[in-house]
Amino acid sequence: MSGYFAEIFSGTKSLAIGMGITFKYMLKPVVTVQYPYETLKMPERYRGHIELVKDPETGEAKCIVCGMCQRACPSGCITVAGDKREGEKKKVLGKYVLNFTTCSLCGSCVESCKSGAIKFSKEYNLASTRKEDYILDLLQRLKEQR
Amino acid sequence: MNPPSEPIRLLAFLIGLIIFAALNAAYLVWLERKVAGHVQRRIGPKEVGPFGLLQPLVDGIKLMTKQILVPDHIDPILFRIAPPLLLIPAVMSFVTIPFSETLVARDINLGLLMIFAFASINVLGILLGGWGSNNKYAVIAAARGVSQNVAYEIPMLITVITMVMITHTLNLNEIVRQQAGGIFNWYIFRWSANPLMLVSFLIFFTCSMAETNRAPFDLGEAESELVAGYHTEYSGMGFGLFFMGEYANIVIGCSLATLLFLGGWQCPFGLWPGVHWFLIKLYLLIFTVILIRWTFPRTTIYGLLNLSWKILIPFALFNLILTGAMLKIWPLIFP
Amino acid sequence: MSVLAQCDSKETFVLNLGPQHPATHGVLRVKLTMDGEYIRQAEPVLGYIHRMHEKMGENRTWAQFMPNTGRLDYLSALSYNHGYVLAVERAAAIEVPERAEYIRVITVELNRISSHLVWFGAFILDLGGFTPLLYAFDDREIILDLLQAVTGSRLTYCYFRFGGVYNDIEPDFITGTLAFIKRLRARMPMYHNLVTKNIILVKRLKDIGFVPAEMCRKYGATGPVLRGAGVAYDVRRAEPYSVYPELDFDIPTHPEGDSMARYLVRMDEIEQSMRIIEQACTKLPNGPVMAEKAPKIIKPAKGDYYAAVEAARGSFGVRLVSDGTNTPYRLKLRSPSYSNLSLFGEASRGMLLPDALALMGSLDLVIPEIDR
Amino acid sequence: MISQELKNALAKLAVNEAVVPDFKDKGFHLDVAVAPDAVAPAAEVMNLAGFFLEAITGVDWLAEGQMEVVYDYNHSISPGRVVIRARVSRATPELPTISAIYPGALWHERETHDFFGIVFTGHPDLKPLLLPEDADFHPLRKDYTS
Repeated sequence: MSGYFAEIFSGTKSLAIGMGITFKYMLKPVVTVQYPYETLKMPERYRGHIELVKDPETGEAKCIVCGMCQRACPSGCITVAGDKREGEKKKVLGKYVLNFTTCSLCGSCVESCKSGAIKFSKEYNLASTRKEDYILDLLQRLKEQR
Repeated sequence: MNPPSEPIRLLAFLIGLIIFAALNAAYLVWLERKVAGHVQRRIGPKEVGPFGLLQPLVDGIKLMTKQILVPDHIDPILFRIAPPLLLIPAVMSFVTIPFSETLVARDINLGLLMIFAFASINVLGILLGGWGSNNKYAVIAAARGVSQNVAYEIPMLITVITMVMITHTLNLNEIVRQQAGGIFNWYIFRWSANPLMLVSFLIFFTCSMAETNRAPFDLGEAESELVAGYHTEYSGMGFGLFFMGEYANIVIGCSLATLLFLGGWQCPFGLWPGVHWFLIKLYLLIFTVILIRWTFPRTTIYGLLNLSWKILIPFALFNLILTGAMLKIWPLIFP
Repeated sequence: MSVLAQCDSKETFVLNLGPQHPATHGVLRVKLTMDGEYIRQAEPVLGYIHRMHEKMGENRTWAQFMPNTGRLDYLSALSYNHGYVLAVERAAAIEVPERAEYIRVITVELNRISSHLVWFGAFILDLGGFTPLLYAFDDREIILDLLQAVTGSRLTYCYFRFGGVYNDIEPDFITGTLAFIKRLRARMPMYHNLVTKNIILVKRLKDIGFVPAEMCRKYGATGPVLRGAGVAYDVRRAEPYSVYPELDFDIPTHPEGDSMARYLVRMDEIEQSMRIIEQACTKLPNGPVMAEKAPKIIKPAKGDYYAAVEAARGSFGVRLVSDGTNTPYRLKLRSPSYSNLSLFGEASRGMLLPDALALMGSLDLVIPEIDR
Repeated sequence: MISQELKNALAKLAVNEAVVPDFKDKGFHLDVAVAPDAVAPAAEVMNLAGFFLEAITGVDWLAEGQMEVVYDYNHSISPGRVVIRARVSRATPELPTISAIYPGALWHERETHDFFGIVFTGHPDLKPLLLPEDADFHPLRKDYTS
């Protein structure tokens, strides 16, 4: 019998304590970030989709078209092609397309790149309703940056 | 200027009450979302209008313009009469609620009884809605809703009988009048009538939450178990009516608690009684109801019935006997 | 089992719980044969997001399979990363520098806390309480920020490498982690006051949803489900890997075997993980984070290899069969939730629907990991 | 650790001598190859010794025309991993079920049947578990191409 009353008492008390906690938290300031009015800065290592790195001297892409990234990619979403230009010994980057629909942002490509020619971008606002928007021509993007 | 004739006055009140019920449904949703937001340390609605105040309006428009999907294999009559059956009794109950001494649509002597008569109809809306939908989740929810309502009407009515024994009247305005003259004349603190008045209030408040299917007793629409319970198959305004009915019931439940225990439109310190005091108390209670919803997990059906049969009913009965005894003994000691 | 459930009623009906249902957290379907609200028979139906990771493994190089491991259990991806790298390191006999091991332990345990926090919130959500979920997410957000700063991603990490980790941590990661642990320590009493002690929750979880130790054994259930039945089995202690032997922590067990016991085990595990992280942060040595001798192209010797880790949901095992080439010959992923869910049919028999859902919540299911 | 009694009991069922590998190298303590019809008696032995079943899986040895079924056992109180393997011919991959002893094997056997087409005789319900319910292919067979 005493257990019966003790349970009612402790039960009611636990409910009151719970309500006290939520009431207290209600008066505290909000913790959410009001996206899209406020945005957060992405950390240094944030992995967005990859981007080509510009060579500061020539202004061209650093890429030497070795194809390591293409081979390292688990999902085969990178297509690299080089042009042979007259007067130059090495191949010049002619095409660099990232199929972002199958990319899993694992970073194998960046890791495999010996010449440091690709990096992660910090972009995350990439929502779209069209699949074509995710076939990214990175060379084109590099040129537009200029 | 002569006071308006009775039919016009009644019509004005009816329109006013329907607007009151509708506005309450709309803005209680807003309040609910705001309180939920801040309890969870978010903002809640904020885009439409200042502080999101126009959100209910937009929601209402959305509900009204939405296509009303009626699934196959339903019972066409029951499916359609269920939502009004839930809403109309709730709105009708407002008729006898005294917002202030004069602001009452019909000051009838059997006011309290009438509210309970209407309150027991709304369970029919839940049952028919669940049954008519021909959906397994809805049927389970309807069965739960009915057993819950039946179980909770008993302690609630016993508590109300206790109150009627003390007040000697079923007229709500009269009950409030008896509580005039400050906070210690409210029935919740009237120790002389019954030392366990606070317990009575808690029983009544718990039961009214269970009656209105509010969390933590929202077994009828337990969304993590039964998807949306008895209104799973309703869309558009069919769902909207269920929604309005639910909030109207909350207002009725909290109004009754205010009138019976918290002195209705009486002022806590005996000055300026009026409609504002009633509304302040009413919304404080509603706020408590909302806070409870956003704090506790849901009970189960047997937990609910255990609470009713093992705790609330024994306590209510004990209170009833104690009150009866007090009524007889008190005059003997202090003649 | 209640009296009602025992009497033989022929009037049963079939209730399809899922594949889209709020309580199944994803695309699990449970075919319930119900007698009123009592469950006669429950048959989980799987495979709605089956992706055949094991076949993918056979078509890729050892390293290329890494991102897949992060997508098995999206809540504690790092444990799965860890299990896979351990298996490959064992197969290819790669030694991992100590600093990398400590970084692995710190990040895995942070991930375990975040996984348990999500489970905590979602479990209470299953029981109808909304607010604890948001409080738990508030804390989890800090973990995600910390891990994002180190690994670059927030959920499906791909941070470990054969022979170490992708890149070294920064000093403010350690200070941030320690600050977070201080904060979470202060928040734990709030969680217990708000949720654990709540009479409604206690009534819903205590003495309901029994999964005894023998049933766990018959079905191969591990992790908090087994520890909630009183068996102190934890891969971190049973088959010590990484630097766990050097760290001091307890294996919380509760012998009752009911839903409450599993709940309490996970809450205690959060505390233990905090202890592990604190110790690992103080012991963190300097040095390289990547083995210098780690080969670029992995070609393990022929044979079978097995490695297991204690993931947030139980023992995650990787069985490798290598034929000496640069792709796995066979790669078997033993996922803990799969075994934990398989006992649901037996454990839920005769239970009421809400209690069975509480039981399911307390098993802590992550469907992509079950379906693989 | 693995007791000597268990080793003896398993040795009676083994087709050739049990391998006791170095745990650090292999990740298990005992490796026993048994005949296909001995998997159920072996499971009985493991059950009596208090082991639990971690997983059942298959390996397709295409070149040898055989399929291997691997049973991973472990003990939760005195940990020790025991691997029991049985080889069946690829043409008629059949072996008895152990689901009567370990109900947890029901799903593992269904999964193995899904992926390899290995038939577990006596299994109450071998319908696809992870594959679609009308699947008639076995993707983890080495000669399977989509």
